[in-house]
Amino acid sequence: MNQSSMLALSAFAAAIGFRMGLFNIGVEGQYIVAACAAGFFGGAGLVPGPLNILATLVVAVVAGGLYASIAGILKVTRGVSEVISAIMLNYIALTMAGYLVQRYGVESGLTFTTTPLPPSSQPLGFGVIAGAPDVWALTVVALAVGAGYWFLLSRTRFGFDLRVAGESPTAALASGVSVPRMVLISMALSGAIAGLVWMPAYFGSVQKFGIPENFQAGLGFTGLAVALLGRNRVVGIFFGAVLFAFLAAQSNGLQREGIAKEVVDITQGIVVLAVVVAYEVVRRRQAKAESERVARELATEREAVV
Amino acid sequence: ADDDEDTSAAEEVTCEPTQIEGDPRVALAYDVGGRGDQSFNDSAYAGLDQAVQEFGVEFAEGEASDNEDEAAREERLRGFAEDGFNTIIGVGFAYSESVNAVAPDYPDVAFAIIDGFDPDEDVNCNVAYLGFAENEGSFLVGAAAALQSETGQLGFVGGVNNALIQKFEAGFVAGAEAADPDVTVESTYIEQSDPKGFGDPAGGKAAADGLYASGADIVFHAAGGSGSGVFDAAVEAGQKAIGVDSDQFLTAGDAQKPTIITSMLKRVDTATYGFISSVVEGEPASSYTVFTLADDGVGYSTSGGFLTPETIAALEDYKAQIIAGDITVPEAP
Amino acid sequence: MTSIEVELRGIGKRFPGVIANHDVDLHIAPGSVHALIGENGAGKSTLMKILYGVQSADDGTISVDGREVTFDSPTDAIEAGIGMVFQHFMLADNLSVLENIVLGAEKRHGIGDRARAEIEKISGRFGFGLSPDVLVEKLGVADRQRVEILKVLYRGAQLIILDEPTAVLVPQEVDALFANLRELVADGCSVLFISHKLDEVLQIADRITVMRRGTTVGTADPATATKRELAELMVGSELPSPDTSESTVTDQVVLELAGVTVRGDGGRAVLSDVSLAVHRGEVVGIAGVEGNGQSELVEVVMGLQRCSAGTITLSGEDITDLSTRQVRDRGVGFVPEDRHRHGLVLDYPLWENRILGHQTSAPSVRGPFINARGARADAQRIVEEFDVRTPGIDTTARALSGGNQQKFIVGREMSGDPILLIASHPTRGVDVGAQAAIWDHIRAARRQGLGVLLVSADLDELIGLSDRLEVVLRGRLTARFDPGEVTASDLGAAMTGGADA
Amino acid sequence: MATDQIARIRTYRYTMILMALAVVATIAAVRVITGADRISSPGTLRAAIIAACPILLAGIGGLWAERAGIVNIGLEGQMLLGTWGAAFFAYHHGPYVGLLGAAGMGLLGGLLHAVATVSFGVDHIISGVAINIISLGAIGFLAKSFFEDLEGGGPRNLSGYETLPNITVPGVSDAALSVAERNIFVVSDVAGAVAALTTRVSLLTVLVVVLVVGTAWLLWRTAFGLRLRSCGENPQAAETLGVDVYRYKYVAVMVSGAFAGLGGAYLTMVASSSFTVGQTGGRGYIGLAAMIFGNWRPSGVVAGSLMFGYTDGISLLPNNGPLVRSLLLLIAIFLLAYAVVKYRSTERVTAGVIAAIAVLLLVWFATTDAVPSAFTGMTPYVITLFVLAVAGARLRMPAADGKPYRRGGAG
Ligand SMILES: Nc1ncnc2c1ncn2[C@@H]1O[C@H](COP(=O)(O)OP(=O)(O)OP(=O)(O)O)[C@@H](O)[C@H]1O
Ligand SMILES: Nc1ncnc2c1ncn2[C@@H]1O[C@H](COP(=O)(O)OP(=O)(O)OP(=O)(O)O)[C@@H](O)[C@H]1O
Ligand SMILES: [Mg+2]
Ligand SMILES: [Mg+2]
Repeated sequence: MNQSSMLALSAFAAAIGFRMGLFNIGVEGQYIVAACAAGFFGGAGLVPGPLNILATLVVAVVAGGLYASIAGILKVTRGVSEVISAIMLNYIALTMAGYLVQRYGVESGLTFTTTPLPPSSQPLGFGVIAGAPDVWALTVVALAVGAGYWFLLSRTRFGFDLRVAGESPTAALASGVSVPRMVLISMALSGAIAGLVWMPAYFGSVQKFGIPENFQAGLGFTGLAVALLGRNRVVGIFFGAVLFAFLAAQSNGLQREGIAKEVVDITQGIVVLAVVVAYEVVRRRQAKAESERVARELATEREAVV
Repeated sequence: ADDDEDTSAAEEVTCEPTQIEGDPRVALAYDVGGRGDQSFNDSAYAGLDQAVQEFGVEFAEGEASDNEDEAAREERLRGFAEDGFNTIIGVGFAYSESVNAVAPDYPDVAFAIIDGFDPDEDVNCNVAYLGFAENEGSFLVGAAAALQSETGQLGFVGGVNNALIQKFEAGFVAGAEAADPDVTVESTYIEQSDPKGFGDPAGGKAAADGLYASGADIVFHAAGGSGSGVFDAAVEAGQKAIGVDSDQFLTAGDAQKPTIITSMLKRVDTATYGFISSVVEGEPASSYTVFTLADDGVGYSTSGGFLTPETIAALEDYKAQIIAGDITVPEAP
Repeated sequence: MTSIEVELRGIGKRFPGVIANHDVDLHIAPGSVHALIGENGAGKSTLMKILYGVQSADDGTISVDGREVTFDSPTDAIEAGIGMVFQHFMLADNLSVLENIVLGAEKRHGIGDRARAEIEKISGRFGFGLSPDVLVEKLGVADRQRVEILKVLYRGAQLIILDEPTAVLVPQEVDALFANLRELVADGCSVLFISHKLDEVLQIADRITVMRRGTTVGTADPATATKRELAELMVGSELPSPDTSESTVTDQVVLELAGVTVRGDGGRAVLSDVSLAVHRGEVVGIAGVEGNGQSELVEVVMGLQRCSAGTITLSGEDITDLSTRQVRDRGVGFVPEDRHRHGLVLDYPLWENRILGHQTSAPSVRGPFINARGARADAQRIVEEFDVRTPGIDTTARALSGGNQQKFIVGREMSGDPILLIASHPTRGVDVGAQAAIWDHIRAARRQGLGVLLVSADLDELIGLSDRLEVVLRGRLTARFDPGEVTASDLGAAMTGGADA
Repeated sequence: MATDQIARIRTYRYTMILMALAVVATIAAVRVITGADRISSPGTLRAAIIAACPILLAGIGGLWAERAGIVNIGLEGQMLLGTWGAAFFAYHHGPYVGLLGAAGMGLLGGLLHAVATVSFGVDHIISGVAINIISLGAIGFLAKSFFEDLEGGGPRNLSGYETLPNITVPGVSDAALSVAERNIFVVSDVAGAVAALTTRVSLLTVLVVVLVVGTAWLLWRTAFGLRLRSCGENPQAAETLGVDVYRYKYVAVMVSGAFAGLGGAYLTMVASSSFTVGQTGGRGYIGLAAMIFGNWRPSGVVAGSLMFGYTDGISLLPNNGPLVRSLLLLIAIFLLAYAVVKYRSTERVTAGVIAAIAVLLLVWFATTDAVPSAFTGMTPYVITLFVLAVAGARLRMPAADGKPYRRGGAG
């Protein structure tokens, strides 16, 4: 559940990019940067109490958005493929975050982390099922982002512009959408959502940021797969996130059954591939059926005319 | 330095020994890599194996995945506890938080964490934190390197540039300088913060290549799985290297064996075995234990016979001085 | 070169739900130009693809020189001496002329100097003037077409199929093409030629076959047939003509360009010092050979390009530096030249395509939100008013035929009472029925006071629809004509710089 | 026209040679000014070559696929498969079979990608991402299944297999080495490069050169290559000319996978002599980046890989702070030169921005003695980003790259 929320957030971040025709492989780096910024800010406790949570979320969103904007700006002004710039930025993010934490963080056992959150701003969680670990309070952020994502894309003008720009940049241009601006905005938006990815865990249990122990890397890449699996649709993404989280959670159980945990990875990959292949086959069928229908209806129409 | 403060804080609370029910049933939760990593995890297994041979305890194992989250680790520990394992050992620092979260729920299970620490103020009476004085062991191999170096230049390759690995570096440099003030030590790290620095033999080789090229003739690595690349570089350069954690002379390939003059031993096996036997004896260890030269928790290996008798004598001398407190080995460079 | 005789008998081809061809009989005599005509969707291209082995027929036989053959792939057809130039060019822009030509036929002369020599030889013989090492992207349409023909000749084809080769050419280029074709025939080739343009067909063909609704409905002899007869065979009714009845021009200026200059990549002026005015109720036609600046003219008005000098005003307001959206907001409709790339999002349903380009205006949006109900209702209105043949507004644009797509676009761009319509080739590739419908709509709107800037390669359309004609040549407006007096050939001469005007 | 063309090509060649000379001279000058001798020492360059080769192999693999119109982001996964294949086959059957095994495993990965993208029309990126996930799981599983009980093996690693021999060109190597050590302006820098190329060069490195040259020749000088490239530019056109597009795409993607697999072999057999699960560490992605950086051309991919390998090599050198500092000077000089070029071609603003960055770098150069280690670790990534930002706008990918293609859609 908790994992699902983070995966879903990461997937929404990636999906915004996909819908715009951008391949934001940089979600990984963006949420590292955001987590680092949030860790420092939240730990410092500049804002009192629960307000600190809100302020920290804002910091994470802004940090992720700004970091993603680097790739956006490079693409728009210099024509640099967002794929490579994001790959580079991922490495840079990891190194930078590690450096910052070591330089300015506090020692914690054998590693350095950011200062832990003050107790006043720890929204722990709520027990849903007795006995199971608490659900982190901020998993609701994923739901909110999911709702926002759906509303933005299917109900707003801006969302329409974004989708059109992704589907057909040429048509978007002719219809008055400024594609470069759209690239910038959607990249920043994607990064902003990416910024939230680790926040449920941060406020839910970890409460400090440090690489690698007090952090969970790799969510960005998995989120990408989840977005693809979910066909960038809200329901699909939630479903994919739950599925992936479930598979990952089986790792311990499988080991006890004597099954290698690598099987989980393989399964995840194969599920993605199988689902998209199936989807593609269905899509082709439908397209064929549709043009068939069009042709048939027109034929009868014509007959009626003649 | 923090460790000590935590230790003193922990000592203020007096803990009753954990009372486990029935025979010890041991579970080992490995860090990423699991059994067979020819290093840390394997060493823990060796300790377990010894205990199994001696006490015939029942055991289970579980292993971490890349990029897994805190919950997965906790789930692993809980799973063992629920399955009736009453002696649970987390191999690696990464288990600190999860044991801290799980241990209070299972007061009659004895926990231990290799390299672990208690991240909060609440003392966990049923947890043993097994740490090592890596700097002391590194000091000795540093001295050995300085004594046997022909060029007067040594090298250090770290996997990731973090506090733990810097502890190795600090000890190594201090030892080298103690043995020969004119020696120079150059250090390099494969990654600044990306944990993949411990699993990148190519990076290890490139880093060591650079050290050998600049004149070093003995290179010490604290780079986990990347270390094999360091030995490769030694083979190619026709120079020597020093292994880490376990006696790597014993596990290395035939080509690499002649290059490994010694290894800095971090006796995870001793710690593991010791903890299990304390459980068997009915007095499970708890709180902080730092394994030092004094209790052979760290040390150096002599397999292959590369260390000259004079070197060994000198090392034993240093060892005595360190144990006696005459030499204090720094923890950070 | 000896020519081949090709005979198609009883060809049938069904696509799911459509019978594209049935009972098609076609006989191509050696050494002749055979024309195939028919309205959009009559099945011409399908038949040609069958003949060229791209698709396989469900029924019927093909025989070459009396021997029955089956073509499983273009390779078989090529071997039998058949070559095809497709309706949409099949060229790789980023490859050189030579590479495009030798591709797939590397065995003939390799891909090196021998091939180059051979290409130069053929190119020289037919006066193509192509140099083998130029990248295809640098070529204009006419040259590209020559590359396509060269491709076919290089393979030693004796029957050359040309699918609508003249759609994108100006009269002078058409003449040049026809001259090339005649030489080919003189050389012993046969040509199978598809067109919608009846006068061209009459001019070049030795024999004409007409297709309607998937089958051949008759043949005609160009020496005796008239346009009217052919048209009736094709559609079963008379050809519409684009004649404009009475002038509705007013003296209110809608659009004014003053000294507009646009520089392309590398600073070359692609449009220099263009001044132009469009009035309410006026259709201003822009005639020009493709690539002379008409695309840039449209783009600069629409805010898709920036001008380096000059001003553009719309109803008195300076719009020189406005964005495309701002220009559209001020009441400018835009029918782009490439409907697939610029006019539609092919995978969206019609109602979502209704919103495209009108993301800021009712009824498709309400404030910052999409008004799905409004968009659907209005899409339905367009479908009805503009006779868009579709099962419904939830059908994706891709499923519609080109003509119906175009009608939808025109309908969309004329909705919301624009004051100016920028129309680029509004009826290109559209069948005669749809064409007439689109013309009627433009005319009707013009009566209501719409100003239209019309760019077209179809000279009949330009002459018939415009109130005034401007000729653009090398980025300058070089001539102005009254469409009531000008002939197509005068216009053609002006477009190619062949006349002083 | 043709002679015109040839003349232009010739001037282009001369310009390139002159530029190359200028670059070498600048490097030499920076070396002398900053005293950072290691900037062009044989050791550094050798490290650069070794770091570059796996990336180059992946990049060339990417080139094969993308030239045929298939985006292969699964390179990372295919490379991973290659690491396992190399280890497994080298262990049991010797290094040469190991190479084949690596290529074969990569090829299998490529085949999977081809089936998904070509036959099923799945989005190339999705398929690639899925392949990366599957591959990582698969080699973890395979390693656990096959290596655990081997001597020198474990569930996640293997060593103790025979690797490929090194070649040293006698005479040349020694001569170049000794010249390189003398620190003569320009001469020593060139000698450094020669020494790096003639001393203890792995057979696989030689093979890489052969493969790269072979790829360039095959793709641009043969009918096969023309057909393959046509599938990436306009598959419909190729189809109408009798090219079996599916077949070429399949071949291209499989070769692509095989190259990536060899890249994996390079990691397990040359850059080190052991296998570890996940040891590619993202080099497949970097290879993809090098290919885009190289504008989908072999020479460009080589340049991109070398640049990456060089900076990566430097970031691993001990005490590299001063070295990276001298790179600042080097980059600043190149930037200034580029700014002048831009200024001449009337792009004043761009020129200004570039010049400003150059000045900033110069200031940084002047005010420090050494760049801190956190930053030296980022050098490869920062520099790649930088170079792309400055010069990356002129890239052109194959026209139909990444687009779905269906047979019979021509016309
Ligand atoms: N691949 C296909 N799948 C399904 N239906 C098709 C396909 N190709 C063509 N058709 C159908 O066959 C009919 C004939 O199409 P074709 O392209 O041959 O017409 P055409 O005479 O060339 O028209 P135009 O003048 O517009 O080029 C079309 O109406 C279309 O419905
Ligand atoms: N590959 C295809 N698959 C399915 N249907 C097709 C295909 N190609 C064409 N069609 C059908 O053929 C019909 C006509 O398409 P076509 O592109 O020939 O129209 P057109 O009027 O010739 O337009 P254009 O002038 O743009 O070519 C459409 O209804 C479309 O559904
Ligand atoms: Mg058509
Ligand atoms: Mg057609």
